[in-house]
Amino acid sequence: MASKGEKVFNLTREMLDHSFADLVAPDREKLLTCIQCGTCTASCQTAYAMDYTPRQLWRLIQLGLKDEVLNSNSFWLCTACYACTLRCLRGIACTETMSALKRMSVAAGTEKLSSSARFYEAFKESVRRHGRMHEVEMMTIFFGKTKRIKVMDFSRLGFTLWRKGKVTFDASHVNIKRLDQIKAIYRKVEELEARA
Amino acid sequence: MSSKFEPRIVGFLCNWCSYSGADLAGTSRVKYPPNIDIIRVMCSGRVDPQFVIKAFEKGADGVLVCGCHPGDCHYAEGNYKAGRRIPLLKKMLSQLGIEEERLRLEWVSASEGERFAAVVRDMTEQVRKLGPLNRNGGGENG
Amino acid sequence: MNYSYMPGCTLLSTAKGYDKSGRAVISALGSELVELEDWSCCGANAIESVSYLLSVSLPARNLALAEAVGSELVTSCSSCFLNLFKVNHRLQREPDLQGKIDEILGAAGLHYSGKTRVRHLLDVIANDIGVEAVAKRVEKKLSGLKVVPYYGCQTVRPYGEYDGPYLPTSMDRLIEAVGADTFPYLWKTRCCGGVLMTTETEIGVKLVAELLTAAQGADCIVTVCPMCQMNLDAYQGKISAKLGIKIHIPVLFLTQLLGLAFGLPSDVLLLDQNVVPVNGKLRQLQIA
Amino acid sequence: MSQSETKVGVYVCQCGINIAATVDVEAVKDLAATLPNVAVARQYQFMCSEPGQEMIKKDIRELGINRVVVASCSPRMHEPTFQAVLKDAGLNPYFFDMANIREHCSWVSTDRAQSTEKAQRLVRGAVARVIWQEPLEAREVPVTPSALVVGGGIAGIQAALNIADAGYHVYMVERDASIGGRMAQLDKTFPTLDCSACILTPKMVLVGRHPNITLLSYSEVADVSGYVGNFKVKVKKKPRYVEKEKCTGCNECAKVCPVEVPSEFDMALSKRKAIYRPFAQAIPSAFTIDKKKSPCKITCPAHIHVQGYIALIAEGKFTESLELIKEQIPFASVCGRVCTHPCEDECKRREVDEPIAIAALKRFAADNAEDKPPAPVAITRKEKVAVIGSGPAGLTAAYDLVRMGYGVTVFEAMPMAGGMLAVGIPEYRLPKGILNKEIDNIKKLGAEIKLNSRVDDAGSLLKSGYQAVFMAVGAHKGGNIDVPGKDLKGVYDAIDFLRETNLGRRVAVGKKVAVIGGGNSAVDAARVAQREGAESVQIFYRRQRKDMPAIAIEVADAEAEGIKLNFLTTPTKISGKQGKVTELECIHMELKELDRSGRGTPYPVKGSEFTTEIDTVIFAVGQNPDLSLISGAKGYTVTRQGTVAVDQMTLETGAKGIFAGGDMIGSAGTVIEAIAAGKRAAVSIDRFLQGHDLKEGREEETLKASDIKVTIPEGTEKRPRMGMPELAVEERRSNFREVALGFTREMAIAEAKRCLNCAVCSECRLCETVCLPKCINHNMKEEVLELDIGAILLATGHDFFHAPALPQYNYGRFPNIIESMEFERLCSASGPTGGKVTMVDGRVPESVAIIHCVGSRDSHANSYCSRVCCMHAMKQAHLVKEKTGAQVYELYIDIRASGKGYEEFYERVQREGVLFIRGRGAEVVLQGNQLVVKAEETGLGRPITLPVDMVILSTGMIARKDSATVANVFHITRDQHGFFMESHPKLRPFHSNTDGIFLGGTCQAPRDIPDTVAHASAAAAEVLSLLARGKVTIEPLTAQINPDRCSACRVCISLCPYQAISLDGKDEKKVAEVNEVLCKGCGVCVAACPAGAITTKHFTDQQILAQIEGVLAR
Repeated sequence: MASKGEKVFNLTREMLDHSFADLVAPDREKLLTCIQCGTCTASCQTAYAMDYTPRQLWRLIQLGLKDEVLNSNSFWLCTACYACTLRCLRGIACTETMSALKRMSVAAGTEKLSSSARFYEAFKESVRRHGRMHEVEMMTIFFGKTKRIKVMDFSRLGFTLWRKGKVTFDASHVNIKRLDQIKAIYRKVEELEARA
Repeated sequence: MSSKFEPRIVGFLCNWCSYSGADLAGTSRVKYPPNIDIIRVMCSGRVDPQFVIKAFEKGADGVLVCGCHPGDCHYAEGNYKAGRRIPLLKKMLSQLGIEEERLRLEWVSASEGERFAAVVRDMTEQVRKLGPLNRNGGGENG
Repeated sequence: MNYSYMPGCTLLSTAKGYDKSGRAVISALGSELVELEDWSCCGANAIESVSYLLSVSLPARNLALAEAVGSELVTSCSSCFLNLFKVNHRLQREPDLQGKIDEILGAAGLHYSGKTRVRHLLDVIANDIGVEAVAKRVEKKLSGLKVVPYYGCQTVRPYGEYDGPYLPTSMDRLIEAVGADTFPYLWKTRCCGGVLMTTETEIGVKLVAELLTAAQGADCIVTVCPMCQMNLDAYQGKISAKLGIKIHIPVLFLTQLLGLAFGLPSDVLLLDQNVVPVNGKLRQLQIA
Repeated sequence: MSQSETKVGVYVCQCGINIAATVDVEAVKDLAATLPNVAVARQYQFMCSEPGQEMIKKDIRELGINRVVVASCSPRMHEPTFQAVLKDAGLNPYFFDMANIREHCSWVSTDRAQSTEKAQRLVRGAVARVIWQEPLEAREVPVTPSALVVGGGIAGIQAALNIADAGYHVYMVERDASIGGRMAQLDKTFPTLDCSACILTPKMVLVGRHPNITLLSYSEVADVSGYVGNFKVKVKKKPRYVEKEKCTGCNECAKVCPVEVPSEFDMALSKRKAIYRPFAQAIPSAFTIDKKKSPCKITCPAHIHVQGYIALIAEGKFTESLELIKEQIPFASVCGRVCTHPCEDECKRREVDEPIAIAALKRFAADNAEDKPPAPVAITRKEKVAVIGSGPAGLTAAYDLVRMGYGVTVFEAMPMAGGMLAVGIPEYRLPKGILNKEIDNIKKLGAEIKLNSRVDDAGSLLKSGYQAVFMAVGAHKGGNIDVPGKDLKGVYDAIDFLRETNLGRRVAVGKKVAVIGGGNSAVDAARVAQREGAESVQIFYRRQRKDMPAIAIEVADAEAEGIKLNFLTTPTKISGKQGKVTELECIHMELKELDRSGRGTPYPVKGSEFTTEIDTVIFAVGQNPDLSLISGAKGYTVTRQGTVAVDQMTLETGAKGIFAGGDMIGSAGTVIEAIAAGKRAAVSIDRFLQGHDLKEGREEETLKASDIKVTIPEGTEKRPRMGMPELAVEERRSNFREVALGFTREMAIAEAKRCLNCAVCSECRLCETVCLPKCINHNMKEEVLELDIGAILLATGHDFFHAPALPQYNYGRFPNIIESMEFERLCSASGPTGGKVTMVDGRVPESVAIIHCVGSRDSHANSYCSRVCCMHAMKQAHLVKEKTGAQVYELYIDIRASGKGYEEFYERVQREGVLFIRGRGAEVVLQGNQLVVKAEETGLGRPITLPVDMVILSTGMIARKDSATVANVFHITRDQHGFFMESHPKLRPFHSNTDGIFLGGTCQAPRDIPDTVAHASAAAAEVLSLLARGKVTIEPLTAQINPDRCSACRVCISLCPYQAISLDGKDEKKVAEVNEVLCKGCGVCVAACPAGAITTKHFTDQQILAQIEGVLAR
């Protein structure tokens, strides 16, 4: 764990200008109203594996402790099940904030769980290439840089699914006709993101 | 002031709910644009169509009428009267070339200071987008 | 009634059985799923973690295609449903989003004005077609079958558009309509771990193990989400080994169960494509 | 006053920096000085201060200022202050106006330039307006020296005692059966832990016997009119059905009452009876009968006490059950067998599973009650009544009239009594022995039945010793048959066919029988034909199965016996050889547009004719009365349908003293409708003979079963309806043995226990039998009182948030998850467990979690803090510890312990070992058999699971569910959470927005007992201040009509919510006139008057238009 007992947080005035909260939260004012009740944590299936609980993340964001947040593994474990969002007393958009943190972490190069980041990237590329997601191809990209044992594990499953007729290695059926539209969308998005 | 168009809005507020709501916005120091001038009436049902027409004629770009929420009227049902009258008036105004959005009826209770401010903010922006009211069509005989 | 239908990527591969049985069940109930021409990926959970703009424009492309041909778009995948629905929701709440979507879709020669109503297949069956019509269509009553109604998270959360976001009931009613019993199950909408099964397998396995343990005693699990089906179905061997107890429970798509009760042929139900084969009471009913 | 004489003084207030910080006060003053008619403009630091006020007075005196504008705060704050200044200076106070440049200007903006401009506009508006203002005189009216306190909880009790002790009369209205409210339900009170009941009940007793308090319990305020000091209040006194003064509270009635419902007082943890007292120390101590309406009784044409006899069966009291039925009808056995039971169609149990088998239960009671032949009733009336026809209508009338003491003779044309019951219904459905026993009982009571006595002239009976006649000859003539071949041998009418077989005469039935029709007679005829030896029997019906009027079970039985049903077919021709039927030709039908009965209209399908070999055809196509029987009577008219015309309410014919009912007044009805007609006739005849009005007080029940809302108790389990045991098909199809066998004792009791007690009180009347002081009166009616009231104090209290709205707590789904008020009852010595804290299985919990903020501080429920729950939860933690020694966890977000002694109590509970976990309990789940609470321990920053035996959910206070309705009745407003709105949050926290109506306790906001008592007493002080003043000043802001302009169009009259306007003027020209006492000055009429004839004082069109021009001037 990154923080326990090792650090003094120096809360400078600059950190409290809420610019960090502005960046990550779809509704900053709501995030600032967090009363630290822990309902999010208690509703989360993966909080047990997080270094900071969801509640602690909101606190860190309120305090502007950006590095602490981005170096945490917590948001990478979010499965977007929305249980926390549904129950949050103050109506904070917890799940969307988790997604924003994933994006920001990749941009900052601080991703803690690189496997997840790689998975999402592989997904994005598969869709760019075909317009739809091609599971086998995507998994191949994803496992390209993953530990061997895990790969073996999933190959076995892949074989089972292939035998059952669930997956094929041919990607032709996922190619959409107007792939040009997808490419145009990707280009435009990347252009807008570069501008911002 | 910048060259930005600053709309003029007249607000008719009922004494019991909405005027108190506007007072509460003040005591809570909730901020909203200063474009609205508030005129107190006892009940939103008292708002005579000629008040609204007079306001548009004399330079208002928007008119806001606020009363108690349905069922909460201090006078039992005056707000229902307003609720029927204002939509008719909107139709009439649109025939005169005045956009319906320039006249608004909102229910604001005495505890809704925040809401009153939000309504004024929203309406000011809306009227600002519509631009100044073009009064050339109407007869200027007041 | 004809519904414009977007199956979603997984329904072309790992969830083929969902696609085929879904179309067959709807047509057995007198409606038709008409596939949306040239639909594309909704972005699943992955894209929002990579790019916000992409996560709204990918589904918006499909909404735009659907808007051009009708008023509603039905999907049977919970992730597609959420992503599509979320675009409409955000358009209502984020004032500058329309402009951005206009610009991005414009680059692809498309336009979406926010009018496509997004529906989940479960909503269509439970609320448009209705329990009574389903019950009437039953040829083989699944009496005595104990079924876990597992909704997963994203078909009802966060919006709870057509059913309760914590303990929904629409699937329960359909299960009862075909004569089966719903197995009392508190984790109807608890997360199956989603993509963590692939990226953080240990955590994924733990979550699914809890779900499967709680389903012990039931004859099968029924779900409406391809991701849930895969996670619950494909890892039972691994989980049995981990827990030291034998877990071997079939995990069906709702439409496979309904199709069974309607007496639909096995080549549209594709039950043999599921990893855990049909067994026990379910098997008896299947061959009866 | 012309404008030239007008001199306006404008005074701009800095309000310290409150205004001056954002508004350039000097600039506002400078602008004011330039406005027309303004003689002087000044600005000052605090206009409301003594020097500020003096400044105005001085200008009035020295400069001759005659109009004043103060630009400062809201007029709701200081308008009265400045009006008093004008008055002191000798100026009419209505020559004043205020520009609100603080609340509406300086406080809501940060831009100084813009705020200053706005303030200038507001001042311009006020100056323009004040010029047009007119002098007005406020009126003074006396105050009625009495107060109304609404709500009998601790707030109402405290306030009522305060006011009453001061010597004023108090009417206390409480809607429940007892006062005491929520506090009476509590066990201990924090932080002192004194017993709630011990400190409350002495006060309740004081209220009960205070000479200055009139306690109106079980009552509700229905309407409030008038105005401060002079309210007119209508109070609805719901019937208690127990005479309060006579009731000794002995509890004997509750012991015998068979109806149990969840006790509201015990939060549904225990049951109470339909006749009940909410709790032992109730004030008043009298019992109350909780009586609503049940769909079954309303639907039954004879309005039998269905729920009552079912409740008695459930108790095993079969004889009492039959007695109750017989109180209303003589035909329990008959109805139990042949009634079409419309009641069952409306039974609310249908919403759970299936309706109660009502008819079968009635039959059970009749078959299994102790056999008590009735004692003859003495004839106490000199008048005699004749009844023509011994069917269900006639005999029921005779039954009721005999019991009233009349001598009754029944004339029957046939050799057998019973009418259609005897000759229309086959023996296998209604055995003759059963029918005859009930007819015998009517005879034993004293009715004389003359058989074989045809009466041709009802009128003649009036001349031969009878003072009234009831004609009920039924409908024994078959419907018209229009099919070629109908006169062949082997063609029968079902009515004749059934009559002949019932009379024991053989009818020649062939081998192949066709029955035409879909009603009960058709099905009866078919089954009889089979029993008479037919080999094949078919029914032909022109519509579909679901359209058949026959009872569904009879149709199913017929089919089971082998009778074939042909739908959508109708006969077109009967062919025969040698005058005997040989063949039936039918045609297929199709259904088109719906008719008035909601069924499709059948049309023949051309060319679809088909023939069937048949030797007997029975037509069951309707019944008509045979009026030849009474052909000699005069004075009544016959309708086009061939029935006798009567007044539907009284059954009176056109001939005086002759009444008619049953099938002869309408198309063939049912047995129960005939019985109802008999009862109705008996009442009419009694009234006629007594010389009373026939109609008075007999308004029809307008309520329909569908109007009745019944809340099905939570957790009602599905228990399907008992099926009727029947004789096996082989054993019955060739004989006339009764098919339905009746319930066993066990079946009947189980079935009766399915009843949901929709009306709560079943009217079984057992309570009457045990009440020694005879204080029960089931016929008590609602009363409405009209009170003159000077001041009103609302203390209507609160409700609690109900946990099912947050499904994650699984309240109601798993046992031992309870709400805090339920825990109070568990703790209470008078509660369901006698004060033992136990789990559902009786064990004592070893660990208890208390979850705070359930439904509070939650944007998905109520966003506010409910304020009392922290302390309430800590008190409960202490009680759990004290009573069980269990480990107690408090899961909280923040602790709010800010009252006297509260923090100390917090510390004490901590010392007692209660573990406080800072983290909201997010979810309660069941793992195996173990309740597990999930939360985050926020101190540690880790998720935790907490296995416990019991969970208490601290549910917050919410506004009363009907607070909107109550607010409407009293014309007051509510806040966004539904609590009543105070006039000012700090300075007028117990005033509503309506003068003369005050608020006490939790109806205004959540608060604990000490604060409630303080708040209520403060409100009482306001009431006393008003009453003691003895008079009130009424602002003269009423509407005024210019009679010269009024066109008497009445628009204003229809719009006025206070009925303050009327048309007046005795001469040719009537004009509208305003009653100033009633008018409240809303101005709705002004805005609506098409002639512009109305104006409101101080808010005239001119004044407002001037203000509009003022603010918009550039």
